Amino acid sequence: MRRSNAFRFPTRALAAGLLLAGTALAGAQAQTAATIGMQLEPPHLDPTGGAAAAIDEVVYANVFEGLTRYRSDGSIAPALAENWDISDDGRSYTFHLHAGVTFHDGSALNAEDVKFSLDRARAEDSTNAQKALFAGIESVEVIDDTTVKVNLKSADGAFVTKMAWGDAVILAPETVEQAATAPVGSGPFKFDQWVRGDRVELVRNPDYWGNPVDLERATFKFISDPNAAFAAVMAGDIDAFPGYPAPETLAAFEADPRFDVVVGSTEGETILSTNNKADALSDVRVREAIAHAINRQEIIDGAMFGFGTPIGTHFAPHNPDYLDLTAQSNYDPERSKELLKAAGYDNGLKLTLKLPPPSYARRGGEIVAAQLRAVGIETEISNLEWAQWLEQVFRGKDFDLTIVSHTEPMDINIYARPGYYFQYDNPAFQDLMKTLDVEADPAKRSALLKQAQQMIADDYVNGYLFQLARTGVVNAKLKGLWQNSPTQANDLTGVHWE
Amino acid sequence: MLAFLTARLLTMIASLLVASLVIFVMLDLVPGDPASLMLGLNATPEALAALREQLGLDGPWPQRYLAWVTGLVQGDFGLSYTYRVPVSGLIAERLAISLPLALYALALTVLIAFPVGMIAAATRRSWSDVGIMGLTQLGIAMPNFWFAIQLQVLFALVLRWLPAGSFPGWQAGIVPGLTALTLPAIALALPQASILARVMRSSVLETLHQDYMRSARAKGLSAAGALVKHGLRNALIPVLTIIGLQFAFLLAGAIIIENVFYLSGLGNLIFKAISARDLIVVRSCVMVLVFAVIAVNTLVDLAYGLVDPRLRRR
Amino acid sequence: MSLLDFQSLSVRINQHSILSDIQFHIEPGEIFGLVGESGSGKSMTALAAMGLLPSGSSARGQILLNGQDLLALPEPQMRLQRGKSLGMIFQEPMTALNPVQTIGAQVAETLLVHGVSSKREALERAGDRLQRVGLPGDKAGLGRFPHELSGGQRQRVCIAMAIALRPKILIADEPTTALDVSTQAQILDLLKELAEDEGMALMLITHDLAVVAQMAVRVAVMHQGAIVEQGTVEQVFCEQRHAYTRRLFAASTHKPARVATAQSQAILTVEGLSHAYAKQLPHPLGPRAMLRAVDNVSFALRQGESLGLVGESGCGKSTLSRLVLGLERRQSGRLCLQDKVLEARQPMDRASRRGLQVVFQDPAGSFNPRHKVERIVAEPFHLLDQRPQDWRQQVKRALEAVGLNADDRFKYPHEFSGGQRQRIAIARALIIRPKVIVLDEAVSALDVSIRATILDLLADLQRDYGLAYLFISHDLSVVEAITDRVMVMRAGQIVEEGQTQAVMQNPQHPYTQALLQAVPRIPENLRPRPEAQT
Amino acid sequence: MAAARRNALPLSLMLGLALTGLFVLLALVSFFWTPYDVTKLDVAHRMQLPSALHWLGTDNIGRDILAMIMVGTRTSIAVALVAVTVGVGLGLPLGLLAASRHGSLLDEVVMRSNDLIFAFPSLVIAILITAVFGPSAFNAILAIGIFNIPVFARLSRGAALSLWQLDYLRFAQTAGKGAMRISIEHILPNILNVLIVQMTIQFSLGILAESGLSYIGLGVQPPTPSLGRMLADNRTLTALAPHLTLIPGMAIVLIVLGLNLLGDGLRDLTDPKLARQR
Repeated sequence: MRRSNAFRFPTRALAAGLLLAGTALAGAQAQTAATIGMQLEPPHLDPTGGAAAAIDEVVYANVFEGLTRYRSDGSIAPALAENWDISDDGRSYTFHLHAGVTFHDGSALNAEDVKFSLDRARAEDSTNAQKALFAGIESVEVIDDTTVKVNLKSADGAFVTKMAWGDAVILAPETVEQAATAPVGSGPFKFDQWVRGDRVELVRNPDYWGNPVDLERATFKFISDPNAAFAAVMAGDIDAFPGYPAPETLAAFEADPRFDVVVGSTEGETILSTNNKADALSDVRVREAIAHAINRQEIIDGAMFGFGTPIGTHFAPHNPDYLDLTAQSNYDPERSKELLKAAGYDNGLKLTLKLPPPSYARRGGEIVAAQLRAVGIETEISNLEWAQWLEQVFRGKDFDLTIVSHTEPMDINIYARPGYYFQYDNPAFQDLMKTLDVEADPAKRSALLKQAQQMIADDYVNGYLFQLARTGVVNAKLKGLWQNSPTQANDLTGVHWE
Repeated sequence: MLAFLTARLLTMIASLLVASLVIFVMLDLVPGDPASLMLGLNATPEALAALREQLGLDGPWPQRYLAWVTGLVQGDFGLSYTYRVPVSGLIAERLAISLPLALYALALTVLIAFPVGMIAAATRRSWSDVGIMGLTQLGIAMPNFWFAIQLQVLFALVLRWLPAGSFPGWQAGIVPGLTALTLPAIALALPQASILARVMRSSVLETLHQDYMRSARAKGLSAAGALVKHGLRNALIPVLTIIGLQFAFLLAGAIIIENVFYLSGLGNLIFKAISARDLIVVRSCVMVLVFAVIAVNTLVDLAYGLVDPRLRRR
Repeated sequence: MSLLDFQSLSVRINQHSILSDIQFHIEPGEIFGLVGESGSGKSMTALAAMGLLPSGSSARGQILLNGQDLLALPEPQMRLQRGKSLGMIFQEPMTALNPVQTIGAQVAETLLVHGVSSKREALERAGDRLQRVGLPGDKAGLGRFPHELSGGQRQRVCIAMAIALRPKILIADEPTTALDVSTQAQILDLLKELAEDEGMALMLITHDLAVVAQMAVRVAVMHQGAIVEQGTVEQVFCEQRHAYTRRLFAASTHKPARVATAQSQAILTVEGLSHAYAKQLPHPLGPRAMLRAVDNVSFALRQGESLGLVGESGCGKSTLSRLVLGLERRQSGRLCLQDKVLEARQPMDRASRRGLQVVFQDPAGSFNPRHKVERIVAEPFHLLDQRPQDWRQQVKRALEAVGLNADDRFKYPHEFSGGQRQRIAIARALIIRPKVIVLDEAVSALDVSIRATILDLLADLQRDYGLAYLFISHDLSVVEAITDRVMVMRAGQIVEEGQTQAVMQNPQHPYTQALLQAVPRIPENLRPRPEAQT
Repeated sequence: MAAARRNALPLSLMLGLALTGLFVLLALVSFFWTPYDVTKLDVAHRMQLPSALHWLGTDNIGRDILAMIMVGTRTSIAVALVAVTVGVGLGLPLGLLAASRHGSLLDEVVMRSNDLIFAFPSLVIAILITAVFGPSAFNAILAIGIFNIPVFARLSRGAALSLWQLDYLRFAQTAGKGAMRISIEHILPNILNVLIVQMTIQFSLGILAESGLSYIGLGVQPPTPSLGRMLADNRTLTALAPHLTLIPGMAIVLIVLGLNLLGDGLRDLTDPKLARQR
């Protein structure tokens, strides 16, 4: 390769070089194993004892199962519970479990295990990260071996959805202690080994109660550095990297027939979180000014290389109840300047912008800072590790602005918590959520949800940037991975080699 | 000799104790609560408190320090906050990669630097000397992660001669293991070899002007003969010091290189543990590294004795 | 045919002429002396014969070894001559041996390089040679490292190395200059004996006329890269045909004309001074071994008196000088300066320092290279509460008093020769008119001719300013020339003290006797004949 | 002698001066002029190859690379410079003090602390420091600077100790001058050359250290560009848009090379031992 050429057309020339070199080796794969790349390593493997998305990304649907589960399209499907009845008042759910389900250690999974799991999650000393999911449960009754009845404090239309969360999976009391390090679940894969810092290996569970899976062995390999992720996929060390962290390199994979680039949606509303109690930011005009200063498309292009959907409120666009409110906070720097002037900040405003590690935040932050500067808002950027972010921003509320993706599904209710880190305190919204909690009628729920979306958009609580895209790179011959991620998971049940 | 060894051992223990205290106090200052990190954004205060207690994060610091040090002495490094497995096991697992990598890199360093430095010294002020010295300057000037990425792109992605990263584990065999470590070892070794070659050269040049070299010439040795027979061993003394420093650096300084080649070595463990505020892991890893440095320094001191009889007597 | 014949040898280094038209020859078995001051080119002459001239030098002429021109030999052949036909030893035995190799191996190497024996045999013969030079040649002796030996012993090893193959000629370049007198005498005896026993010629290079007188049969005097005079020792010493030779001889036996200025009043009194250093510890918890460098020394220096302190290296005289100067805290004993009493551990105050100044040995290390002479000479004014108004005048006068030019004060020290620098050092010591000047080996590093002028200067200054000198030296002849009284120091103690003349002529202590015995002297019969002095 | 030296001005010195000068100039010019505002984004025109409009192309969010190199050089030099200043500012006095009290408890404490700092893995500590205090230019400087202190303390102590053996310091003592005054008046000027050589070396190491810290995200914070962060931000594009990392990479290499050559040249020029060699 001549140097001058390489310099003139670097992308094409190098991609071609990579491609030529790569074809020779493809196909030598053992076709019953797959290696899945993940950016973050789970701290442990107990989904009921930690919030880390990485835990679910390894074990959800593969090792552990709940009563219900998410499908790839975001809908809820039966899992351990074959079906369920809802009482007329909507306050009690009777789940009918599949018969003959066993844990990986051979013991049977029965209604006692379900009761144990739910009671454990809502107990006072529970370390469940999503304890709120279980707060509505009044009691759990074992009817017989395969039937369990859950009584709620009040009607909850979303209860079945809540039971599909990774935090609500069913464990056996005998093996709960080892869930963190050597999980024993009921899923189609058994835990094999965990080389910490490097990978988790799963093997096929031959005694699985449901449809048997194609893969005999699945390896989750943890690669945090985006460049290393690129190299690993390019070199064929990784068969699929669903949450691929370097969107800027996707062009190279798109050009390469060995790979498929998968772009799906996530539940991650990426927002410019705003401290509503901070001095200047308590003024809604300032928040509105910020909203109009933001050019969403530029952020999506610049930070995510075009992957992502603009949002105008805290709701996932793929949700049927989504309200497109982007026009309300359209890019309008002149309006922004006027608002700032009206709020008395025409001489400039200085804000802090604290950014956690992901590239959407770091790269997006630089762009947001540039856009805000254009309307006269100076930001002082500090890049934080997650630990510092949690300490300073999330718990300490010592920030003006931050960028973070809220990846929990259907989490608009966080706006009802006045103590939540962005400190939005609107009694009307809180009432709205209470109404929603007890409303089971889908049409009314939809209306309430839309009302909620409108309310926070009107208050310009946060800057709504974009729905995080799930960009993945997959070996072209590996099929069956989720395209979207309604919940954080790498469901391998349908994965197979072509 | 025995007295010398005891003395060295005592100094070493004293240094380690001071170092452990420094490490502990330093890490006690680190803000960030591992419990909240582990439970995430939506955790309730009760859950946090429960986890904090589980992890033993409460209690006055002298008590926790003592507990840690006594544990260290007994080989009990505690339980990782995040992984909830014994830290000693984690460190041992990582050392199985980091130690061979450091040794591999060190071997490359020495294998490159010795001949190169000698040739440069022997041909000083010639074009080969100027050329070699220029190359070593380049080797020192390159940021090593940048160099590592270039190596990775060229040899792993374009030429496909070597793996791009990852470590298959020693159970996969010595050859695949070493192959996997080759690129990282080169990336680590070349800058170090550049430094060592320069030290080697100047150290050899230094000996060229010693009186005993003139004595050797007066005996009838050729210039090259005198250099090999008398210069080299004397030149080794400063070189040994540098090699000791380099080993310590290679063991601890591979963090960035491990990142590039997605190796889960000790550096990687520390780096992730710091982000996760898994302080018990950080603490013990730093302690292990400090121990390695001090131990290597002690070994180098003893090695001086082998090279230089003047230091044997003490 | 001569053994070694220098025929119009000229050497240039980087276009500078170093040697010009050197012409002399050495006969087999002869001891030939080559005398000259530093920089005269005597070492270069030797290196030219060895083919070890520094890079960048070019030699013309011929050096014939048994009729074969060494300068014409290509390096590989020249290499075979070194060590085999020509042996050489150097001035500095402390660094001439490889510190990391046993002495046995280093001696045996001469044999091995020339392929004359197997390794085992070479070691055996090395043992013989070591025994020949007076060192044990058994296994333990062969296995010793240079650092385990004293300077004299190391020089013996160098000699063994050089004579291992019984070369026809041994070139000894200032072989004893770095050694104490008693060691010097032993080494010289050894060299003479070797030359006689082995029929080996010896080319002895030295600055010391007395050494040549004792050793050589014929001698050549070198000056500025040329031989000014040569002949038998008797001829050269007695006739002194060349003016330079005469100057050299005059300087080496020079005694300044002194006027007795000593008064009875003591100006500096030292009582029971002791000082011990901790030896290097075997390990941190080991017992602390102490080395008593100065052991209960007492003396008094009277106003206007010149008191000598002689001793060999390591006898404690440097420590004593540092204690007197207040550079090191006195562990025990008191010091009385004029009327002021300084008890043990009491630091020396500025007022006391005003009465006490010093001139050190090393002309290179005596001055801050970045300061001009004016600033250097004015430094002691720091001892006054205020620098005098006319301090520049005083500096000028001090420089003139020591024979320098007043304009020299704007120069840097490196622009001066060794002798001039010593004058600057004296000017600096004089500037605040102290009562006592400590002269710590003040003339030891100087060539004889310069040394003579400095001694004259010191005598003049003593007369003019009524100074008291504490004159510390290892060189008995210098002490004899300049002092009224002398103390002989050994192992931290003063073993003998008395009027200089009395001690020199009638030493009481056996150590003093041995010391005086060892000093090489030019025999009476080799003194210049009266008619030669014009 | 002095004239002869001037004639033989070492090649390395001239090359080093030229390179260092070039980058210092770039950094200085950036105070007054850069081809584009470094904070100005132009996402539509990102990752462009060098052209007449953008002499060195644009980066992954469309900033002008030349402008970033200029300002980045300024930042990197500033970080390294301050870190070296911290090292000299604390290390030098400590070293001189320790040397003037050779063998005392103070000397021992200073030397032992030096050894202790040297025993710590510097990168790990740098990461920890930024973890404690948050990443910022200041903390990067602190993290790099701390490890400069023992370097200069040890160097100045060693150099000063050998000077303390010299007679002119003894004489200064007999002239009633105290250790501090002697250290400043006699020792400092005479160890300055050694210090300057070491400073250039530490300076270049500082630039490398800054780039390493930036790689793991702990260096200078955006929007201020630094050479290290340019490398780090674009590292995933090494294979696809090589100029994005090649240019800042070469800039670092050239600065460090220039400084090292400068240091070498200065050493050749001032070290009498080497002067004798030639």
